[in-house]
Amino acid sequence: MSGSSMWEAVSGIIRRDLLLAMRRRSDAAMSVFFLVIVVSLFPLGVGPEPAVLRTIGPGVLWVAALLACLLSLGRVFTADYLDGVLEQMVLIPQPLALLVGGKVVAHWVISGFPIVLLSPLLGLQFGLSGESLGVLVMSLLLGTPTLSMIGAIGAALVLGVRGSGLLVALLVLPLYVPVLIFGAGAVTSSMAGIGGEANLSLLGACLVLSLFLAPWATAAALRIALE
Amino acid sequence: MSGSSMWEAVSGIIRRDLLLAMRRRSDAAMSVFFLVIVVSLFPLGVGPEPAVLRTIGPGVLWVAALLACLLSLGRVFTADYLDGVLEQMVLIPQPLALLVGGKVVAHWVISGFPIVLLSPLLGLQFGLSGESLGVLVMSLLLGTPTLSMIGAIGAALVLGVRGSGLLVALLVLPLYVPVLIFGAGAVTSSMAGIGGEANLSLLGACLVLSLFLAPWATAAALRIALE
Amino acid sequence: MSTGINWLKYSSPQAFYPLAGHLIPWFACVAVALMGVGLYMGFFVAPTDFQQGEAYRIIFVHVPAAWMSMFLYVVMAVWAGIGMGLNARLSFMMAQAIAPTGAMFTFLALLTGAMWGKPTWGAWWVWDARLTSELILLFQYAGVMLLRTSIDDVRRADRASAVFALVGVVNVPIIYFSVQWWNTLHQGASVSMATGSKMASTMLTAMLLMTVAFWLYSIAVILARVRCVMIERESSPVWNDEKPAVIQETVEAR
Amino acid sequence: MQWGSASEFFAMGGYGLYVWTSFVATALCMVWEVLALWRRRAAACAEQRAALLGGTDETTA
Amino acid sequence: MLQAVALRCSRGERRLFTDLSVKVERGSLLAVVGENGSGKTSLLRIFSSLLPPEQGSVLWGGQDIHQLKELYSGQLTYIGHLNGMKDDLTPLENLMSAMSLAGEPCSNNGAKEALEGIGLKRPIHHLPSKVLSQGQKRRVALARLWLSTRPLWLLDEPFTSLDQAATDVVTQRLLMHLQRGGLAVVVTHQEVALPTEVVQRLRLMG
Amino acid sequence: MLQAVALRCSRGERRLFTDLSVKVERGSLLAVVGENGSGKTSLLRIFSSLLPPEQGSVLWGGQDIHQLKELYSGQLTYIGHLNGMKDDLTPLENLMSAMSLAGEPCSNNGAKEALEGIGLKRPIHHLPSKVLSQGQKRRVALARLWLSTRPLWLLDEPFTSLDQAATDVVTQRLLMHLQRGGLAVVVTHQEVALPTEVVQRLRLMG
Ligand code: HEM
Ligand SMILES: Nc1ncnc2c1ncn2[C@@H]1O[C@H](COP(=O)(O)OP(=O)(O)OP(=O)(O)O)[C@@H](O)[C@H]1O
Ligand SMILES: Nc1ncnc2c1ncn2[C@@H]1O[C@H](COP(=O)(O)OP(=O)(O)OP(=O)(O)O)[C@@H](O)[C@H]1O
Ligand SMILES: [Mg+2]
Ligand SMILES: [Mg+2]
Repeated sequence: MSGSSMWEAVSGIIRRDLLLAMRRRSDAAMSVFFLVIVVSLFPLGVGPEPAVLRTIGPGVLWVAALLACLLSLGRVFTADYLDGVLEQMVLIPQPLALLVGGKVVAHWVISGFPIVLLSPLLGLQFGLSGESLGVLVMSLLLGTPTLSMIGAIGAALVLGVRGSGLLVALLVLPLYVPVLIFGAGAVTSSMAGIGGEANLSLLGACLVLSLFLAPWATAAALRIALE
Repeated sequence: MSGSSMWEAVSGIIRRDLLLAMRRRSDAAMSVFFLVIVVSLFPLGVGPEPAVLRTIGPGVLWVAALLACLLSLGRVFTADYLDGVLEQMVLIPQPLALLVGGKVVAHWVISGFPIVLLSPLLGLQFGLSGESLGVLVMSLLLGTPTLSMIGAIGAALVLGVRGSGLLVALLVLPLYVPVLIFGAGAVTSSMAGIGGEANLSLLGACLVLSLFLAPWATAAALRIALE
Repeated sequence: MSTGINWLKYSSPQAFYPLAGHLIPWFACVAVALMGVGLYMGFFVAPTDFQQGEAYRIIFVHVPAAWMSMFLYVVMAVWAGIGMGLNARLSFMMAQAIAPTGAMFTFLALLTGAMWGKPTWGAWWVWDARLTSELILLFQYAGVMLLRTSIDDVRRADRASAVFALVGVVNVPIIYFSVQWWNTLHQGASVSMATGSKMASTMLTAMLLMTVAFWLYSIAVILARVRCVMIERESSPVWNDEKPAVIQETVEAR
Repeated sequence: MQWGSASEFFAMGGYGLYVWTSFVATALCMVWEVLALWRRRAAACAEQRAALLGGTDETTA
Repeated sequence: MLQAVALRCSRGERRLFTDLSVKVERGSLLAVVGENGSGKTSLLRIFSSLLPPEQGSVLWGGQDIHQLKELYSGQLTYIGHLNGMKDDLTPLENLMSAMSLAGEPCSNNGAKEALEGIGLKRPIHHLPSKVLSQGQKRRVALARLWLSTRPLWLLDEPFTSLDQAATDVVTQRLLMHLQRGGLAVVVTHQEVALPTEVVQRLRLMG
Repeated sequence: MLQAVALRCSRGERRLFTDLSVKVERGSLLAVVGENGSGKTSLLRIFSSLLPPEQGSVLWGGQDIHQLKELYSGQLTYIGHLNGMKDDLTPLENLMSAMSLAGEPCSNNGAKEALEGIGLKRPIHHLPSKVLSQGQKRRVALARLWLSTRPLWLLDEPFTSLDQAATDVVTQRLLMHLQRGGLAVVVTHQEVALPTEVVQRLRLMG
């Protein structure tokens, strides 16, 4: 019984966040657009030579995905904090870490998953070939949930702090570094013909680790923010 | 008399925003940190070959500066909007466009100027040489105020709109493109020995244009947001 | 003054609605006819290109679409400007109606360009100035439309997206001239007033026919959309000349 | 007339895939736009009709 | 049932109260009054377990609430001075999602009736909440009381920006809650128009 | 002096009021009352020129305020339901920067006296505003009235979350303003304890 009402609360959170995203039909498209724009800025800055672009392609794509994730972090808790919904959430008779998990899942569905879906197209624009494209998608599929998990900790820590947009970047980016290295590394090595499996399994390990640790850390951070 | 009280109001705004930034002593350092992090992420994603890094250096630096500026846009008006200070600002008996100008100046001093100061150091890391470094600083000095100006329009347009973090990116980045092209172009052509003057003067033109147009557009957007 | 039509009369939605209704079929018919002729000339009259073979025939959709994408943006911005200046609802509605069609043509220019790029350049996409700037134009359309849907209050949405459209128009000339500032893979203008045309005249004719057809198509579609927008936005339907179907049916239902 | 046969016409000198994708995509976009407009108009009319009827209901009730 | 034992609370340098003990029985209401800044909101947040007290403890049915944790959260409905609703959702959606999160899911009709109970008419149920007036927003937050089956209500200035009609209707609702054996702690600057035998007043001295 | 002529205001689908005309003379106060959502705040925003009316116009000394523009802004002090202060600045800094932006710069001592006038003691002057209680924040916003030399005051529910002492002191301040020939428009759900001859009531019917 307690299990079912737990599930009830978590799915309630996910549903509400998705509903909110649907309310602005544009919201889900947003991080995708951002990704596309950032990715297109690079050739503008760097110049149009295909060889150079092919070399930096995986790195640029991964950095852009990471930044898109970072930019959307503001959405995870800030609004809830300001309008008092977070207060109510902490008072829900369910373990807070679980509810946090629900919020992160919703965040990923809205801003991480569309990025994964779009990435092959962008990879094509940078001249990646078939197999590398597969590795790119796979690496993002494993990596973006990790980014959301880690990001949530940062977002919770900076609640109610001024200039938090940049502060959260500062807190979170160092933690993102391993994910970036493994993710871009997987694609690069598959382009070099070495195959990306090693890096991909490291990414998987990151994901599992963050699944176990992040919700608790986030829950603790939220309680502190509300005291 | 009216002129002096005009100046009084504008400088009042600038002073208050700087005071606020000082109150969080970390705030001013923030965009610089962001710049440093993004710039250091690239070698991690792209790989450490000096030749490649040198080619992409100006582009990466400029894109990073642009993103830092973008990320800090949230600070320009949102807080003022939520706590009602903006309402009061619109009711100040001075032309709104001027007051907006004041806010943008403050924003630039806090988040644009530190970037300009730091850029030579980062340029050095990418292996830029003496003259190119000068052009880099010059291009950022001309370019970042333009970025702040344009950004203010976007920030004003999305006030009170959900998902505004990414929406503002979507609105503003296309408008940033010319600045990026001219800015990165100036550095690249000075590296190629052509000299960056042509691009720098185009940047200057952009600055002048935005100085004349942006405050009015922003003021209009603010009035619309408050209706 | 006494002769001719009083054009000001049509600046109110009530008067414009029936006028648009009368015009749509004409534009649509002429557009379809010209498209037919243009396609015939394009596929059966115009000769094979000696360099690119048959692939060049993509030009008959690519170039008209690319031109329309830029042209429509400017037109949208002009309507937005009129709306801001005169505070005229109709102008805002026109701007709102133009954006989706403009975005569609931008998308088509990108798509057909990619289709052309693969056989001629060997790549679907290169980051050349013309291509990138067309992509940027797509983002600007997206920005205008997303800004509008993100704001609930219609009045505010109108004015906010108008401000953005106006600011963005600064970018159009930059997009257009970027080819010259950046030596580039994509070809520059081969149709220009000064030098005349370098193309075979039948090709050119077909292309121009298609352009005019696309243009008329856009007008028809935009007028139809503006009528939809009017129905959606006016809470009390007070059309004078022609009673829209809605009201007639309603009256019958009672 | 440069086409010997229908198949030659569809092959487009080996570029058939590219050429026809472009033209078909354009046609589809236009048709789709017109259909979408049609539906939008129907929806808008239905909505307004409902509003009109509903509105009179309320005032008479 | 709800008991505060020797509570102490300081914020920053300031000691707000020490050695505060109070007991709220079933069917009675504790009205917390006092000057601005005297610590009323802080006390309410201690009661709600959002803020841990510096010293002392809060007991619910004789047990410390910090041991009860989620069990205690399942007993209370807290409405702070923030309304806790999303600007982009409609009042109906806001109310329903708040209830289902709190573990008391309600039907569409139930929510509508609650909103009507507090005087929000049908057309308003479907507007985005951000266009509502100050008082209407507050009403949406308070509509939760119409659906709550929890015994303990903690309300921080519930009557802010309400008009007279809404104030009356909320007072009636409070009375009904008490009559059914509920408890309430209400922070307010206005008089609560309830029979004196059910109201216990606690005055905080800044 | 302040005159509304045949104002009409609609929000979304709803017509809030039409053909509203009212005149506020020097030395008198217009108390706007009405149910939640009846359009009081909207009316006040029209008076402040933040919201353009759908029809009709507002005249100040006989001239349309949309022609006067900044000249009109220079005549009024508007305090909305948002406090318009920065959480990170102290009450003192908030007050001083608000005054200097409004074009009525004040000295450090002046600001301190204003804050004390509304009952905020010295130690509080130097806390960051975000730690203040609800009522204390409202007081900081209202402290502007102690420094304002503008003839027209527009106040939206000024007494929200104030305790009795603060309410009284603000009312006294209002009376003084009227006696000096000022005008005020006040939206409120409470009675304003002022002599009836200076108060004109306007009831909006939702
Ligand atoms: C995604 C890829 C492409 C995009 C976004 C694109 C975009 C554009 C645009 C915006 C124009 C109109 C510019 C003007 O009038 O000066 C244009 C014209 C043109 N494009 Fe493309 N294009 C693409 C690919 C190609 C390719 C691959 C070719 C041929 C190899 C091509 C050939 C042409 C030609 C011949 C014109 C007409 C130029 C003129 O006569 O002015 N385009 N394109
Ligand atoms: N860091 C701090 N330093 C000093 N005082 C603080 C600090 N944080 C909070 N306070 C004080 O604690 C008190 C908080 O009180 P609280 O919000 O509980 O008041 P309240 O009784 O609800 O008042 P109101 O009627 O205005 O809502 C305020 O007086 C505030 O000034
Ligand atoms: N887009 C909209 N569609 C329908 N109604 C709207 C819209 N925007 C605002 N409203 C209505 O307009 C009214 C706004 O009223 P306003 O804020 O002026 O009320 P008020 O008299 O100040 O109320 P309160 O006493 O609650 O502060 C509300 O009834 C609100 O529901
Ligand atoms: Mg309080
Ligand atoms: Mg109000």
